[in-house]
Amino acid sequence: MQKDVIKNWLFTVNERIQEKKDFLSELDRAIGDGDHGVNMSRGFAEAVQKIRDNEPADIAGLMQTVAMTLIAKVGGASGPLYGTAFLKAAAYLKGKADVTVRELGEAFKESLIGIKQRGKAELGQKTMVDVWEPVVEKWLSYDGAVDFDELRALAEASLEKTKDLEATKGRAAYLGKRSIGHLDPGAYSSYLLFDTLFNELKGVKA
Amino acid sequence: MQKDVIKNWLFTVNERIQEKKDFLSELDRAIGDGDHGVNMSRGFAEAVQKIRDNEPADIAGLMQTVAMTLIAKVGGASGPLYGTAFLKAAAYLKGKADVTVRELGEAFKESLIGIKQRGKAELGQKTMVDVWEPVVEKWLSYDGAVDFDELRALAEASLEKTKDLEATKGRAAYLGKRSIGHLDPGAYSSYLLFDTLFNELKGVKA
Amino acid sequence: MKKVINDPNRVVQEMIEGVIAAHPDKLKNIEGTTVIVRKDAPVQGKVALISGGGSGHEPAHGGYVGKGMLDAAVAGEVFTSPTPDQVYEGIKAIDGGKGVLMIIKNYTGDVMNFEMAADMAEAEGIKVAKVIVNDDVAVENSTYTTGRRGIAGTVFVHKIAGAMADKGGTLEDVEAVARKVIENVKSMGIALTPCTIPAAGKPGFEIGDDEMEIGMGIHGEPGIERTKIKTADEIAQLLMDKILPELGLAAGDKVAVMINGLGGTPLMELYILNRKVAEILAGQNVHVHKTFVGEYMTSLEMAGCSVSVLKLDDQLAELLDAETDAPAWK
Amino acid sequence: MKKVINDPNRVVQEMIEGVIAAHPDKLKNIEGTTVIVRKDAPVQGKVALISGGGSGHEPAHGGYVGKGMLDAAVAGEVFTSPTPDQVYEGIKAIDGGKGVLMIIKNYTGDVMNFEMAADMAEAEGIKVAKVIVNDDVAVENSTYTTGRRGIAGTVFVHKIAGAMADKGGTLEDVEAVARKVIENVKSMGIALTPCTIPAAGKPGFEIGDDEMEIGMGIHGEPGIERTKIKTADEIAQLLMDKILPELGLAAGDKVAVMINGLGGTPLMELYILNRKVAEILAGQNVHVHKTFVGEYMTSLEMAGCSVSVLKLDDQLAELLDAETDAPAWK
Ligand SMILES: Nc1ncnc2c1ncn2[C@@H]1O[C@H](COP(=O)(O)OP(=O)(O)O)[C@@H](O)[C@H]1O
Ligand SMILES: Nc1ncnc2c1ncn2[C@@H]1O[C@H](COP(=O)(O)OP(=O)(O)O)[C@@H](O)[C@H]1O
Ligand SMILES: [Mg+2]
Ligand SMILES: [Mg+2]
Ligand SMILES: [Mg+2]
Ligand SMILES: [Mg+2]
Repeated sequence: MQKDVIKNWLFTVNERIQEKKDFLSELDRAIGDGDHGVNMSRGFAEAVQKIRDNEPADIAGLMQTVAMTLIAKVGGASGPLYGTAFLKAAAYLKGKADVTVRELGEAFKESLIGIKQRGKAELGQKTMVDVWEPVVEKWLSYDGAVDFDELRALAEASLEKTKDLEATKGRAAYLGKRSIGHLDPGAYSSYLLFDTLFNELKGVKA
Repeated sequence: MQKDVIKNWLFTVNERIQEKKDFLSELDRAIGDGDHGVNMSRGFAEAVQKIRDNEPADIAGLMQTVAMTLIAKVGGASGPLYGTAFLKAAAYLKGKADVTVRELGEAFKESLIGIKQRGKAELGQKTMVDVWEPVVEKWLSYDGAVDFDELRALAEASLEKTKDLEATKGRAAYLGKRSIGHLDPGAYSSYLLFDTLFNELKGVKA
Repeated sequence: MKKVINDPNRVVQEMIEGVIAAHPDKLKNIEGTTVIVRKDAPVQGKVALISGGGSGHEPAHGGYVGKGMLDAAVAGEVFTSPTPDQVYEGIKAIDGGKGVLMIIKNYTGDVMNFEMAADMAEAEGIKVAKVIVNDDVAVENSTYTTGRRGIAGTVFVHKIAGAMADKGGTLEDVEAVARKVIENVKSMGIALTPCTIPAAGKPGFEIGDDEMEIGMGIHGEPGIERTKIKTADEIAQLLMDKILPELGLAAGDKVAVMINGLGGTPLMELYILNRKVAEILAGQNVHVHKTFVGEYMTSLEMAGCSVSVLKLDDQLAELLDAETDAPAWK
Repeated sequence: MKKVINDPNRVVQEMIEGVIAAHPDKLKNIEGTTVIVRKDAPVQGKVALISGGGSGHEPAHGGYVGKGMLDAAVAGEVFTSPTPDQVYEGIKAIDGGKGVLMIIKNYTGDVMNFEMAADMAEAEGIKVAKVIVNDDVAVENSTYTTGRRGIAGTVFVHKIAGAMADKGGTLEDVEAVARKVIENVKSMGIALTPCTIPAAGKPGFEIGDDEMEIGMGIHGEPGIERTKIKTADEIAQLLMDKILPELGLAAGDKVAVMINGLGGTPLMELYILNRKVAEILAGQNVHVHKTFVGEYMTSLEMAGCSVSVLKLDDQLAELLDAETDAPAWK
């Protein structure tokens, strides 16, 4: 795939996040400190602006710009986590002009590893990892063509599952059992990322 | 008059003040800090208790006990003012077993001087002086028999006059013109003192 | 009323016990009183300083007791002047033979109760002098009326007169420098919320959700005006507009500034206010020798603040900078 | 929302300007950042200390910058961890060649942002170590979870590690003594009212007029239990009942105590609380070496307080007592 696919994706992600800004904060108000929507909206608006102002040369460059902007503008927990995710992906894709779907999947595997290292979280702790891990693993499990609709459904199902979990990482962990019954805000924003990505990739040949 | 007249007076004053405690505080809330009733009730309850526990030998002793108790228990502005008033009266009456109405008037003239010195206030500044001065001056103006009913009426009229004054001494002075239209709380408690006193003295021969 | 207290009628006594428990090496309580004195009082051969007033202004006044500041602080009931017998006990406990200076805030009750205590002490042969602090420019000045109130500027009087006494000044020296501070310090404050006297259980006054009171006193006495709430910069400007003309500052003059919180206003806001105060002074080429930002003279949990500006000469600056171990001075 | 501010979105920057205006002789701001550093930074040949976190905890952390405490404090948005680039700027500005210790409160965001900054600094050849403060015993301790939060006890880490660096300790020495403080300090708090983040404009949570939250965090994170409001003595008892078993104190042991106000609670109440805390410790024959009563780690204007107890040995006591000129230490 060419740079434009990723650029379009990032622009769409930004739109979806701005749309869902209040909803994300509302989710965070229930089990965190209520700023996840504000944090994400601040970070992605700025990232897209940076890309518009000074468009990077390749996919890795786009990822790197997003990474650096999120790191510098978001703060909190989600800033370094998403920042790390994009930084790792950028590193993996560095120097590649054309990127295959498989390579993008491998890049996001690096992202997943980065998120888990940075956050010291595992599957089942009611964090964004609960969306990233099943989705990325499934993606890389395809031998041939990737079923993007299946991946979209999985992202959504993985998000839904966070509702029944008890948080043991992040701010929601202070609530203990009281965190059960609410979606994890970071899982929701991760779902948005993947949902738009797979929608975008459906139109692209591997 | 004998000691009992003054003792009865003090007991009655205490009752009237306890009755009017909330009303006095309410007056003070309008133009001061709302504690005049609390202050007076604390002071007189204690003074009467002291007299009950250890009755002084003569009128000067009664006055002295009230003075010391008010000084030690009231604080604020009214504590030292009433304390000084009773202290000066006690000093004037010292050593007198029997006291004439005229002498009592002279004693309260000393009180008035003490109040004015202590508070540096003059007539017309919306303070207790506005009751003390006209009443004591009138009292001493009688050559023969004292008309206690006339004095009672004068005490009440003097109190009423404080309503139209602008306060320039005490806490109410910070309100400036906004103090107009309210009775002065200290003038009210002074009126209570004189009203009960003249009622008591009516039954006593000069 | 939400307060961390036990019995609303015992707050003063329990607070004093807590103060002594926190600073047992420096402070002691005169038994049976609400007077806090230096642990080593009386300090022989030193002029002693006493101040005080109603409680509810913490750290004033107990927090200013220490070497180089006060020798004694007398605490009345909340917002009620202490009685003369308490002040008298304080005077007796600290007199080291060189006399005692009373630093009194200009409230009728405070002035009278301290004066009566002085009468009692003088009858015992103790030399007593007094100064009356009236730094609040919100109130019109007039000798005919009660005059201006004493507010946060009082703390500068404690500090500088205390340093002069510590240096060995006579009672006349200490009184003179205290008067000099009083002449050169002007203050004014604003309030955003009322506060609740524990024994009363309800707020002292009412104020709208979008209102502020300009020039309010530290017991909730009314000020000049009630207005819609203003920005920090506007508040700084209006307070300085009242304070500065009183000081007659010229370019090159030196001042100390106190940005005082009334209890409920966080330090963040006090610093935002200071930003503009500093800018205004810089704009007039006035040199700020030292700035104090924090809670120095409070009104329980009232939200609001006051600004004090003290014009300094070299003597005042040196005494202001002198060491003290009073717990609340920094 | 009643606050002395200008633009709710500029409170952090304006506060920092106000801090620098108040202490221009001691502190400076790294231009274009929200980092406050010692005026004389970098101090060559000294281990440097950096801390920080979200704003709204004033005087933490800028007030603890000074000789003998921190070299830099990084301020995030209100209650939001600062970003790694800001922390990185701080590290670069203070490194005097002997390495930098990061003192981080245990919040996921703080830990990750500081760690990323460390990565950046290490890539530039700066030696960076870190300690993570987790003194809040309200939260269960478990390596599997996020673990305990860092609250007011952090200030003891700043003070003692800062003194060790000032004495010439190596990065290993300073880190070791910081860890020792962390192992020996336990804290817990209660809240009576919420607070309002300026940019949010409304209170962070709701609580009944007669309720208190036991074990609440300094950003309004929920605690152990919401109950009817208790007396000061009951609050002291329940906090100490959680804190003391964690310290394993024996008769004759020595501690430092911090009675910390969250912003809206007046000093009077903190002293009343201290009265009981001191009594409980005396009852166990524990010696209180020093007591700190005041606002050290706040939550904007939240009413409430926390108690921290630090078990001392001779080394910690000596470092705690060492001089510092940090504006907020006393
Ligand atoms: N240790 C962690 N590992 C992975 N994800 C985490 C971790 N901690 C928090 N998160 C994610 O971050 C989200 C919260 O982000 P945000 O609200 O922006 O930051 P903060 O919690 O600092 O306010 C959570 O919903 C969760 O998905
Ligand atoms: N300077 C003064 N001279 C005479 N009376 C005064 C003076 N100042 C105050 N008062 C009297 O004291 C009364 C208030 O007493 P109180 O409320 O007990 O004390 P405080 O004003 O200290 O709260 C006033 O109503 C007034 O009559
Ligand atoms: Mg959040
Ligand atoms: Mg009154
Ligand atoms: Mg009063
Ligand atoms: Mg946050």
